[in-house]
Amino acid sequence: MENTSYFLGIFPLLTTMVFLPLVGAILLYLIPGFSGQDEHTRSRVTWFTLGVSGLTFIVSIACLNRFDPSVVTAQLVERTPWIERFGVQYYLGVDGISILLVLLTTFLMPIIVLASHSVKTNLRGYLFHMLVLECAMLGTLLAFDAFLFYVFWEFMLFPMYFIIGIWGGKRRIYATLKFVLYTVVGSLLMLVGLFYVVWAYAAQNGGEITFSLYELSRSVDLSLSEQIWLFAGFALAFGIKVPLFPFHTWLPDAHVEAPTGGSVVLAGVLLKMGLYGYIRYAYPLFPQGAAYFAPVLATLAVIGIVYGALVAWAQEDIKKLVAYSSVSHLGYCVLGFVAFNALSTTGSLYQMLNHGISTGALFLLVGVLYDRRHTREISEYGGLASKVPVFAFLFLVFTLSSIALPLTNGFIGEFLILAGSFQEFPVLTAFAVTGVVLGAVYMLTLYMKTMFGELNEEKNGSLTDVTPREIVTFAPLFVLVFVMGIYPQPFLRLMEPTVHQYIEDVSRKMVKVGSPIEEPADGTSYAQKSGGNAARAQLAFESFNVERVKPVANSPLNFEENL
Amino acid sequence: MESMGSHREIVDASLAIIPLCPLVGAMVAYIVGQKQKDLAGWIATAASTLAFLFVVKNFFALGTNQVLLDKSFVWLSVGNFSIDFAFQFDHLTAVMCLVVTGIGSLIHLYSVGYMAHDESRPRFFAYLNLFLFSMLLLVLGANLLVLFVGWEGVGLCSYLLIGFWHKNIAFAGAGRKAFVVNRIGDAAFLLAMFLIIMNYGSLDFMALSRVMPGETSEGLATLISVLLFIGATGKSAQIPLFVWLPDAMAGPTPVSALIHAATMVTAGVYLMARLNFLFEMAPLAMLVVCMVAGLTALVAATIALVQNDIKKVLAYSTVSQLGFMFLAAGAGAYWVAIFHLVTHAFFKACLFLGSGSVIHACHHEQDMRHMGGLQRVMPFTAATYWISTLAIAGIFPFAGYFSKHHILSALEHAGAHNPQLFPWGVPLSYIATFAAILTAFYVTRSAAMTFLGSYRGHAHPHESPWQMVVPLVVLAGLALVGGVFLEGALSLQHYLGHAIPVGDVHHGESMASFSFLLNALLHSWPGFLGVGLALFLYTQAKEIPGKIARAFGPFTQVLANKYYVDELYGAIIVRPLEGMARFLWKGADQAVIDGSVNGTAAVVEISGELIRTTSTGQLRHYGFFMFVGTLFIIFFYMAL
Amino acid sequence: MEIISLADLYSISPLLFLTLGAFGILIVDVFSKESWLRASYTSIFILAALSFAFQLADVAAPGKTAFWDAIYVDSFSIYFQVLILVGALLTVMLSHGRIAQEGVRSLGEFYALFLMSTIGAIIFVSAAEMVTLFLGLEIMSMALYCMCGSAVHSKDSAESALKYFFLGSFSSAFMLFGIALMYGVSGTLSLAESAAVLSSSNSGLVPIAVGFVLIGFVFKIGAVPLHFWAPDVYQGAPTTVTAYMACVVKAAAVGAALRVLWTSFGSDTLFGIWASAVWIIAALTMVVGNLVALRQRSLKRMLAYSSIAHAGYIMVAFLAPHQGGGSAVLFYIAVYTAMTLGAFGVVLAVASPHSSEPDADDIHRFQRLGYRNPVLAGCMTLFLLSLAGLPPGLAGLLGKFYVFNAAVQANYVGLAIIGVLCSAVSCYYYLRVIVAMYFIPKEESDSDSLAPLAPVSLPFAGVIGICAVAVVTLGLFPSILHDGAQFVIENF
Amino acid sequence: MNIFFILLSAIALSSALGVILMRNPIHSALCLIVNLVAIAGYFALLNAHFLALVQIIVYAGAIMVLVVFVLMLLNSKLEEQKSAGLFMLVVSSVFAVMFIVHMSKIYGAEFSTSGVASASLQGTVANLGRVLFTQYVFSFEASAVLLMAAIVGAAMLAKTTPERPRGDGERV
Amino acid sequence: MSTSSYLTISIILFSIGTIGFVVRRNAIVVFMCVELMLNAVNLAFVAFARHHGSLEGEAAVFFVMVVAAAEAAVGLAIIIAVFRNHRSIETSDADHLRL
Repeated sequence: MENTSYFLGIFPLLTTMVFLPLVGAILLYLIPGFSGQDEHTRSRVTWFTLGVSGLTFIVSIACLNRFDPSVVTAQLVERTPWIERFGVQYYLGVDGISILLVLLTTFLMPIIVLASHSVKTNLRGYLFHMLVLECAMLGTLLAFDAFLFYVFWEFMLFPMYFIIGIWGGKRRIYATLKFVLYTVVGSLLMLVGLFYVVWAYAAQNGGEITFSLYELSRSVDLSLSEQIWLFAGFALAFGIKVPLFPFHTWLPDAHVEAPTGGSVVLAGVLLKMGLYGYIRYAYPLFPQGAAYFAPVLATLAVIGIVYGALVAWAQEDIKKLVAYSSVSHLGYCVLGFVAFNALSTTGSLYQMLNHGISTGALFLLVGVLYDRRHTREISEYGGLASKVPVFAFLFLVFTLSSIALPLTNGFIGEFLILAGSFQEFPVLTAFAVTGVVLGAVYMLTLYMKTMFGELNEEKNGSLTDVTPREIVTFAPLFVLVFVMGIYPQPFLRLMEPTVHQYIEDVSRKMVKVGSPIEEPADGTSYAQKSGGNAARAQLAFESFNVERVKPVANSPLNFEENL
Repeated sequence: MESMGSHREIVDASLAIIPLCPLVGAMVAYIVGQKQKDLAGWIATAASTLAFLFVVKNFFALGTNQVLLDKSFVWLSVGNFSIDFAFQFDHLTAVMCLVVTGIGSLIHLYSVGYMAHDESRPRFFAYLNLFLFSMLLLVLGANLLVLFVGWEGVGLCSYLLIGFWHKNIAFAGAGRKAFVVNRIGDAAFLLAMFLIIMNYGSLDFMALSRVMPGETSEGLATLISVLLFIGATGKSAQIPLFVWLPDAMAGPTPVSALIHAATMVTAGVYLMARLNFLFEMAPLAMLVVCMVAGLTALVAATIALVQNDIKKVLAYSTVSQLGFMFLAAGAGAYWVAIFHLVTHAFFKACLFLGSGSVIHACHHEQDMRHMGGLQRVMPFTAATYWISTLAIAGIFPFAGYFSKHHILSALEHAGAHNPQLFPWGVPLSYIATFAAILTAFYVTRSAAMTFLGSYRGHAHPHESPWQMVVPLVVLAGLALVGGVFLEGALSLQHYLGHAIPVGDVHHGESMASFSFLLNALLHSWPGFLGVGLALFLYTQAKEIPGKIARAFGPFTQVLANKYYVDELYGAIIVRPLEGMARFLWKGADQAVIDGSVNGTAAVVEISGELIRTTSTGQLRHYGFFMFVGTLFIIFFYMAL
Repeated sequence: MEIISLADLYSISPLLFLTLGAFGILIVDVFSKESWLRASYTSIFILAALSFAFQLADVAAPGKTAFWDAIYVDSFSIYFQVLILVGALLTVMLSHGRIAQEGVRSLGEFYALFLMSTIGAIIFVSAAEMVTLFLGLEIMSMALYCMCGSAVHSKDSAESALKYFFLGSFSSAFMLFGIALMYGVSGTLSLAESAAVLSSSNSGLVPIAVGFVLIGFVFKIGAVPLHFWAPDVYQGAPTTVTAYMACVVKAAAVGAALRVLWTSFGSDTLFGIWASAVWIIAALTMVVGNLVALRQRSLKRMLAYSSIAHAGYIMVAFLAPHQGGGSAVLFYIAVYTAMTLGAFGVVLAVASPHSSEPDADDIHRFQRLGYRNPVLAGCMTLFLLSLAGLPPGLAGLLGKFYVFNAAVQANYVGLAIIGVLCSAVSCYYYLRVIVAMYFIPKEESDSDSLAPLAPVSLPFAGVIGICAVAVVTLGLFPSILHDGAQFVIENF
Repeated sequence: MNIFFILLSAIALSSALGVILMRNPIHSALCLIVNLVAIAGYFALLNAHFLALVQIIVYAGAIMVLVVFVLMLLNSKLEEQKSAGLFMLVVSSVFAVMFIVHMSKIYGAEFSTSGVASASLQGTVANLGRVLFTQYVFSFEASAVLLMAAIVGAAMLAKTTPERPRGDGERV
Repeated sequence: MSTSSYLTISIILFSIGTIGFVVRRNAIVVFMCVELMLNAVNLAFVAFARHHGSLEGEAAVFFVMVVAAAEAAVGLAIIIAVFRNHRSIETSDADHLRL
């Protein structure tokens, strides 16, 4: 393999990034200290993990440094055969779609480690699983080989299973089993679908087998009905993870039972993987299937937005409320992505980051409260603003970010998503916009009920404000909320060329000569179009804005040239 | 129609400094306030005054047919869609900015006195400065999105300031209500923006004013306009979204004066003036605006008649006056709307601050039935309040007269301007006139109940400190002469004509002429009527109002309860939604969706258990199953 | 005419060593009562057999036979010989010290039977004609029946021996009947020769013959509807024997079944006959095995149902003879051996030493194992995740990868979907053990489960370690084994 | 020939039925012995003389003696008929009848002749011995292991170990 | 006699043995049923052997007898072991392991 030498020739930055946490996790058990319960060991273990995750973050920054936004394909590629006979490769790379999610992951992890002091039992094990989880998440994001992706995808379950199962709340076992089983059902179906694609590819390419995403998506040719079935399988797997309504019920359980760090990483990164799967695999592999299902997905997303918001409103448990708000927020992300134009897709990617930051922060805040009071019942709180002003302030900021107030990060994402998706699904988007109102309703109700009113001295009189350590935890998130809200351009610039090319490539394949779906290719008014069909994304892309973008004639996905 | 912007000269200027002043002020005030609470107010006042000065500087820098532009940075750029974080400063903006920063500074000063004893005053001033920042973004924004940032920002500050005394959960609830109701409008605003983006690919005012008139169908323009107007009804408290404003009086009184009278609530009017080219293309939407505005003006005025809370009276008055502004805007006389906006800012701010002064004096007593005779102890407050009362009553030569007069005449001529309005203009002007009478009546009523007669409360009222009196005096002065100044000296119509269509500018009559004066006094008849009637009823024939109230018992009840609108909304929107939320959670989510998930698991498990019962442990059974199973497989899958 | 050549003897040299060991240990037993001596004696002979099995690779050739076409000397048989011998070796290491605790008194006889069973297993997979195959099966089974009942004072052990014996004989009779019909149709008992005749025959007996022979294998593999013995016997037999049955015997049965199905019944017409039957058997096996395992409390019984389920996965690959199914089976069975043996090893370590107790291997005995013995629990977690096919149990996942990949390629998508859904269901019961090991807080756990574990002996730890290393290694570098498996299948 | 066959068949079938119908195990055992002898008769009819002899010696002589011995030893009572398993009986009988019908149809169609019996291929000791020691030499040797396993296993199972003696009543 | 006659007898015997296995509960009778099945197969083997004129079938029968003998030894030993533990040779009494 010619690429092997490439692999050896350059410092494998991505591999380092992926496996550094894993190595750290193993080394963690070499730190002396019996059972990790005494304060001294606890701090040593924490500092070590912080160091590892910080180092990983630095490595990811180094990747960012070497990352060229103008290149629209995988960069910093490392590939070497893994299961050679089946064309499975160890194939890592990063592109504009994943770079920011990678950074989000590495960025959140030190914060989670910092916030882990509330873990009272077996801190070492907790941090171990966190590091393993980081490895799995980074691997999932960086894998460009479908099977490697699948392996990392499933690998994410294992540490999360333990994190919820050991350090979770009362119904943790139910929640964690539900989480794992639900995900596994979907993803295994996806695996079968993947095999199908691979063999279809092999049949069309003279028996050559590969699991490489690019090669598969470039040259596998599936009929419409095949695409529909396969996409349905993939969509189910990823939809469960997102979670898309009505596959979301594992999420509140998992969130409520998970320890703070678990919730943060779940909301912050894990949920994104579902949508990332759509972006990276389901759409490029089955563009026509995707076009066929786009209205369904969009409808489910909008239902999720409104439904999640309404159900969140009715919650009595803070964490559950935030969990349902995730359902709603992820609904925006999905809606933005399936609308499939530059605006909405970029917004969707951006919103994924935002959600990771704001909801992650909210979970951290809930964790702060829970550490002090050991309850998450909304009715147990009230009037905290006068007792813990700094906390209330932070809570306010992240609440506002969550309800997408302008100049916070949430607004950028939501605006781009809705503005973009309005062009594809005007009516649905109009419904989705009600989520903007409902979001304010439930979040501000939560805020009012917990922070405002008379302080119940008996219950909350002894509450202490956030410690300096917690402030350090929140500070980066706080800063990012505003940086990303006021000056999003550096972030958008990283992903834009890739997204641009991506949409162009995929939407070109959505309409094919001889496909049963045909629509006149002149779409001047989007509002007139109803329902979903394959042509829409193409049209939307082409005629976005007044001047049309001409499809680049004959441009193959020039992935390999860039390696 | 004149196409704005096309022959306007664009001049680069640094406008970002204007909103930055209060933003920095907010931070500094809060941080410094942690150590030196008293300093916070002064810092905030200084910041807003500084902003005012910058505005004045730009006001003078702005030449005719010019627009100042500050492209701070590219905010959002995706594909071909790009939005700058840009500010523009034209004549409309100048007027708005002057009002915002000028009155804002005065109210800051006032607040220094008003909030002198509040524990959280650094927070208060930080919020207040933050509000100025947002409001300045709103009026300075060069595109809809920046405007929207300010639009939502002022909503947030309003929320924070209404709920400033958050220990009272009802106050906090009022804040939430304000925010949520505003958000409903904002949602419509967003949709309007999406429609614009979809069709024009830009949100820039100047670009839109160039592109839109040629390319827009009436239907689209109507849709966008109506959506924007829904947004405006939220922010500017028009029917049906006006319910939050009376509740917003929960905030400290300077807040009511600044946000809920002078500036924020007029944002909707500003929006219409700014997007006049769009509304012009949608006559039907204009009709809707006029209808809603007329109804609002009337309804709010009637409610105000029977309120006993001094701030509630003023709140409904504000709603009503905003209705007047929208009437003007809807009639196509944007400059009149702005005119009324400005004069209203003067006298309503003054009224609110006066009421604040009274409340301050009466130890946070707001019920007018427990006041009375205060003009003896608080002469300045009383005087300024009376001036403003006359101003709002629309009596010549007070400021209110001019703007109101223009509104009525604009309505009368609306039909000519907009064919859709043809049969409606005159009836609307009658309604407006009636509302004006009511306005004069209820404001005078409030003034009479507060300042005349004898004191009915238990506190020991006293005149307010100088920080509060100075703004009162300044504002009263503006209410007194502002109208004359704007009509005459500045000629607002002419001035705004550089930025928005203003129709034919009349330079004819001199204001000094006798005929003009006579005409003006004659046209002040609704004011005189209302003021006189109120003075008569509340100083001479004090028993009559009670009798009237009893005579119209049920109607009075309806008015006192604000037409039961809150209850109605509660019954048809809020509670059904709450019920639905609970149902969706318990019924749909937990029972059906999660139930089917767990049900699937249960089915799997139960079928497992059923199959398990075949493992009886009995050798014979096993043999039986093996034998039968074997033959079954061989026969059905192989041999046959 | 030379009846037996030296080459013939060389080609069965592993068997000779095992036979030598089997008889020898009976003699040793007379003179020594030391447990370790017998275990290590057995190990030595297995090791010797193993080394010769490796040597045989030099003389192996596709289709090569020995002893008048009685046994094959090809890479396939060597692969399985090695697998069987390694499994047997690990089991012996596992048994050391534990087997006596489980109530086995006659250690000499036990190890002799153990070796003879291994001999039977090797004959079973190497057989080139049906009588030899049947004899191999019977030798393996006969010794195994006795091993199951070797805890002579245990009711469960006796009961398991009874059930295994009767059901085993019953199914042997079925298989024998099938062999008779095969013979009736083809007039020969040789696998290779019968293949030609059978495929060209249009006799109505052919499907029935194929069916009954298949049924015999299905029984040994432990697939539905002939799986009933497995849970009962696995549960009742001494755990070492159970481990042996689950790994070695199943491997041998899979090997032999693959050989017969693909050699004698390998033609397209015959494939058409048995494919649908194997389809339904595999589907039922996966469904039943996984569903019934859900609520098992006895770990051994749970693993029994798990092994039934895995038999189903393996049978899926039977259907893809030309699409990589063979190497998938070979890979899967090896991985399966490693993880199941490891899992049983841990069960052996954790379960009550008094196997007569009704809940000796109940799941509650695993409570807080993660804190009582982290290493053991970690290994168990690895094995369980691997069985479930979840990373980091990569080996199991790759096994499924090969199997279902082959199935999809052979166009058995439906079966693959059933398989993966069942595999998802299986996560539940595997993860339940992890729940017990890690997620039960001290205050909620049963007090008796916190009793200290018996110390783990070195060979025992070695077995667990080897299995764990194998699972990890095969997961990361599957090609090590899979290339070999591919070679074996290409030289089938 | 036919007479013998019919006679043998009558004996074989009735004795086989007897095996499963007799409630007393001893009677079942005796029926089985009769059946085995009848099968030996079939062997003789089919020219498998050696097998016929072995059948009588090994089966009827050795195995069945062992069976009867164990039966007496364990002093088994009559079988209770309380749960006859009627359902299983009916279903399995139905399947069995279907099976028999199906099979005999095929047999009738494909094996209606008596085959190619040649004199040289009679199952005499010499002929069979030649086969066993050439073609089946491996199996022949392997059966030694089988028998050894059976012996060792039987010994292990049947003997009571001295380590944990049970009550005398249980000792067999 | 035609081969089919023997084979038919064989299949009938085999089925009877099977039914016996299913309905009888006395372990020794069950064991005898298995022997019956083996014998039925033996009969088929010999019949086929004559039909094909080959001795392989007869050789197979020889080995089946060996197996039967081994089974007898082991089976009876197991029955004894069961009796020792359960005090019964009813197969239905040995149902401790189930579900």
